[in-house]
Amino acid sequence: MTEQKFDLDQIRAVIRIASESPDVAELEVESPTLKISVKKVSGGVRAVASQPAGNPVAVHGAPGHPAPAGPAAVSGDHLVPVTAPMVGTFYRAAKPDAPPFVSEGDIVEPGQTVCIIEAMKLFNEIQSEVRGRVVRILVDNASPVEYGQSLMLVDTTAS
Amino acid sequence: MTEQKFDLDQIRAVIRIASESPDVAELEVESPTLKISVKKVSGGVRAVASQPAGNPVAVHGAPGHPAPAGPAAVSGDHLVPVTAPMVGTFYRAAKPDAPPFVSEGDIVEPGQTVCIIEAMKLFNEIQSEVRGRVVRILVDNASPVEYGQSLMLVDTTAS
Amino acid sequence: MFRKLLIANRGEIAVRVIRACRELGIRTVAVYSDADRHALHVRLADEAFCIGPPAAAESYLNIPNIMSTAELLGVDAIHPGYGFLAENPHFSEICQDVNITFVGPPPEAIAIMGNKAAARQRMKAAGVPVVPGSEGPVRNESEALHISNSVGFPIIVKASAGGGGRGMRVVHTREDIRRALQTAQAEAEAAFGSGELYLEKYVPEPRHIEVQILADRHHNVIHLGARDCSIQRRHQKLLEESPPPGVRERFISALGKAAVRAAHAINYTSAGTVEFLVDRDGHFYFMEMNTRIQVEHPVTEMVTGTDIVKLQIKVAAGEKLGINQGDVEIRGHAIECRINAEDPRHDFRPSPGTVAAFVPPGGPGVRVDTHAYAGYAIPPYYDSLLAKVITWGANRDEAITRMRRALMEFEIAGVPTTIPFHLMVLDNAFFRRGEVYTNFVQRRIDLSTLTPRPAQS
Amino acid sequence: MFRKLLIANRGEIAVRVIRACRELGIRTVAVYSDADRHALHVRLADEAFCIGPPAAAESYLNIPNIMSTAELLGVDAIHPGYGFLAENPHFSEICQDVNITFVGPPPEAIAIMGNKAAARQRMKAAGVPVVPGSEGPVRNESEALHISNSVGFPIIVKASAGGGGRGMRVVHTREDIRRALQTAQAEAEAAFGSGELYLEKYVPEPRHIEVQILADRHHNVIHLGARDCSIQRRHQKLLEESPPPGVRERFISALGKAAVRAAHAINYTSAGTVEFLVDRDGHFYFMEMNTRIQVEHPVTEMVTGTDIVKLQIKVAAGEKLGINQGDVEIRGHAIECRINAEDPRHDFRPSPGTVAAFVPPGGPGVRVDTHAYAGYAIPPYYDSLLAKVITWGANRDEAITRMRRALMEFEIAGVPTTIPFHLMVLDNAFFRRGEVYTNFVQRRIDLSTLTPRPAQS
Repeated sequence: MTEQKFDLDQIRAVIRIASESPDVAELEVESPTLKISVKKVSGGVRAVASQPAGNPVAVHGAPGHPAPAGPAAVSGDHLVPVTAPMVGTFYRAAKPDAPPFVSEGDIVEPGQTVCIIEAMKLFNEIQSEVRGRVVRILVDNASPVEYGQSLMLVDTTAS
Repeated sequence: MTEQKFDLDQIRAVIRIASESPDVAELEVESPTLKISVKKVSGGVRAVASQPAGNPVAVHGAPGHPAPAGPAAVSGDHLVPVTAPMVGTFYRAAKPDAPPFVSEGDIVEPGQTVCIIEAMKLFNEIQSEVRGRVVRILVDNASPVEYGQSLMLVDTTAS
Repeated sequence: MFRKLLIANRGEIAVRVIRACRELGIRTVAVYSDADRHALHVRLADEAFCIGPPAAAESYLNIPNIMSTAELLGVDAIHPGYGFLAENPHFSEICQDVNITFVGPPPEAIAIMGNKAAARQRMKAAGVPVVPGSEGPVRNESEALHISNSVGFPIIVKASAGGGGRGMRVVHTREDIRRALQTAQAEAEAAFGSGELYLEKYVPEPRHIEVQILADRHHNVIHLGARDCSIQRRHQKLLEESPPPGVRERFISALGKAAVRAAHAINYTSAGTVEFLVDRDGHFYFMEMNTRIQVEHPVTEMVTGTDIVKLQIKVAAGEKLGINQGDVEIRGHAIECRINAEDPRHDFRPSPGTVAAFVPPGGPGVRVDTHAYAGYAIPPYYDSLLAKVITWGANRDEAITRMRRALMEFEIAGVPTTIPFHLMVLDNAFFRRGEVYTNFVQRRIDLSTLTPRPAQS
Repeated sequence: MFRKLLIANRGEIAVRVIRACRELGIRTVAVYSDADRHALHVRLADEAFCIGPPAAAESYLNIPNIMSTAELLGVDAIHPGYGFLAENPHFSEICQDVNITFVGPPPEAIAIMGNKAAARQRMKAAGVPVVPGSEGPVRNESEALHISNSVGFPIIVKASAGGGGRGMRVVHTREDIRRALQTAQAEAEAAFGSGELYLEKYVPEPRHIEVQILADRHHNVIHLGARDCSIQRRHQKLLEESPPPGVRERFISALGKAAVRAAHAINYTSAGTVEFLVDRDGHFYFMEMNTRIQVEHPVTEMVTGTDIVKLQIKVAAGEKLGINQGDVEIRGHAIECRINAEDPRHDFRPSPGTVAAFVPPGGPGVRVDTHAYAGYAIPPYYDSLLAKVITWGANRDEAITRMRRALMEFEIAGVPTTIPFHLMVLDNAFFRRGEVYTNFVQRRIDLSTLTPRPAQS
């Protein structure tokens, strides 16, 4: 079965609507391809998104604010994000002309370098903490990344 | 299967309708392609009134605010309030030494005077609009009453 | 000083009066309609009493219920705010009859200024310049023609009992006079119950400049400088500022003296505003006097450091003003934007609804007068004023920049507001240069270019 | 002027700096920790960047991440606010190294004032009165005894690197000196990493009066009058006012001149505050200088009509102040109450939680600086300041009455606040008379009588 990707912008949009409505405690919207349930908690929003054949994914957003791509932004039973441990510039390869450390579809091992973050003129190698398949690289090469930003998603059930 | 986008304006509109209806606690709408469920934040005074059809409807008062003594504050299948049609002083009798128009337990007929409200030196006789038994007089004699304040409750099932 | 005061009003002005009373140590009674049970003025007052159903005629204009409440709760004064009963001489008289102080001028002063033609005659006699025109009401077409010939075209036909642009017609040629008289009379009769009309020379592109005055019962009358209220739409003020831009201090002083003369001429007491029309050559003409506190009074408070509502209550209690003209010093510049629950993209249609989020601006030089809060449901029965944002700056530039900043950070979700409109005005080059006139919005603002409010980022 | 400025701070001061930048036309970058994702400064800034986990040491004090953000987003200036990195000369130096303007004084000025003993020596040399005491650090007990004999008991032992009351001991007799030195040293070492101590004559019941100064890079230094910050609890300021009550203008002028001398002596630029201890006979002594913007700067803004943060940014960009001492005019009186999310009934314990309802006060003479809003969750990681309410009045009485009114109408639900405490102070007869001193709260306020806040009605 092919992996279906969530439309993250849709999820963010629904969460934003729930967040901006102080009267609303829970919101559920459902279309033939996607169902999103939002349950609000004090100070934030808890959301569950599911696709017909998929497992639920918890999504946290910021009320009245573009959903940050923070460490808790995307996680699930089997999708583990690699997050930025510092602020800096994200590089997929050690040098501009070198091959990327990993590409989507690659299997990574714990401790394997998956990218570099340059901060204060220092190049910091970022390692995967889990074994699995890189299903998505979320950040463009040479982009600035925030602390905690999800850089890529690793599917730990893949082999 | 093609990816369908949520109509965000539709979701917002449904939330707005729910928010603007203080009587509504939950709202669910469904079309072949979209289903929206809204559950509102609870808080404040909660009263339960029955609709003729028999389905309970949750009614929320203003949080952090005394429950209004208005006509909607107390209602039910069979209890009908007599409310003040003007601001003034509530009197149970025509004169200080006269017997009260009605007492708890009395049966009243439509059009029967049940009390007087003095406003601008004028004595206004207040009539019951229904037939039933006066089960409770809510205001002390010679007290000021607001517009719409419930003065007494009449049980229309009594005979 | 009063012990307990009833506020016969709602919305931001009711909140404003409660604030003044709290600072004066006066207990407050709020009255409210069924639609205003959760209103802020009800929450802030010491006591609150429901006076009727939502319709204003049965609640905020319901004199019997208001007076009953006043007597039942033992108040010794009533503040009418603006609108509703504020300029009703009958209400003011009833208060007098039952020995409750009406916080406003004597009924006679209200009555004179309520009749435009009578006011005009009185002002002329007092040496306050008026626009050339008819002496009193015009009875027929030939009289109107005669006057038009002497003051010259264009002329304007106005209703004696008028206001808000109804019963008004501009006439450019003698041929159009008859029809103008007919339609204006019909409109005036429908709107005010009186078809009495008068004529004035029409001043093209005038500015609306008004003077805040304060008068006590000891014959002290002072003015607190002038406000420019030229930014209007359909005769509704939208943005006001003090001092008026591009005007010399000497001119404001002359306006102020004329306003004080006007107040003396009708034995005025309380706070009031004398409105002038100012033409392109700097001539000014008496337009009307508002015998009440005005929406835009805060801009004057910001530049003078006074509290006009507190002073208004103080003089109503018979006290002396305590400040004289020499004490009044204008500092810096202040602007007010009226934030209405209206959609400027759809012809400013009123948009009641629930305010889902409400984060007012703050920081230096920003004042907010509002009765709204997060979760507030705007009732559809009353006017659409939701909040007044007033900014102060050391000069006009700073006041404008600060207003821009304040409006950008003002978060109101759930209902459209006039904020995008105000941002357009603030960014307009003519406005920035102080080139304002009562048809500024028509002439300089293209409402069709109003885009949805830009996101914060 | 700067093009883009990063605010290395959070809370109300980050919002304050964003407001100043917006009025100056400077784009803003907010940085935030994981705990502040929903913070107002993040929402108001043009760009926002997460710099670390909740702990301040890993986020708001994380120099590498802050500098990386500054470089990645191409800012040309960093404003440090107060606290965190504001008085860290190392951070200021790093900014210099990478050609980003630090909105604050030069690192040398920060460093001098960061060392209490060095600052004292420098001030003495510049002719600014200091409390009699040791010349520089005391090395041992016999030296301490010698100094104590010459200035007379009681004396106070202080940590050179100190602040906030830690590493401080009052000594009344020569017998107690040894123990005081030992405990103060231990405390200072634990708190500041340096056990260096110095001695001063102890001034009983002093007032804390400070002077706001502004200095540009063109050798212009002015002062904006004085603030009284005597209402403190455990060396934390709670209520500040300007001008200080019951003090002559001549005295404030003398304080101001001393503060300007202090600034010149260390080649100070930017906004800063020189704090003085004032004894019962009206002698004043230099205490310390805060080389940053202060929490209480708004009271000075309210009485002078200046915007200190805008001026601070302006001089950081190399511009001239544009106002001289003669332009500074004090008008009326202003008071600030710090509304902390603390429970004054339980020893002011910090009380993070979610702000369920938040309706700030408004109306005339009221300013609110806050980062809170309805629904805001106060994180437990940072200080408990929730809002600053500042009121202005034509005189001190009006400012106090207005503050009382503003605090009564301030609705904060969900967390306890210091509002009930402030109402007690405002109602205190000694406070009303202006009898304040740094131990006022201990001596005049009985916290055990604090009752739950009275209901609005």
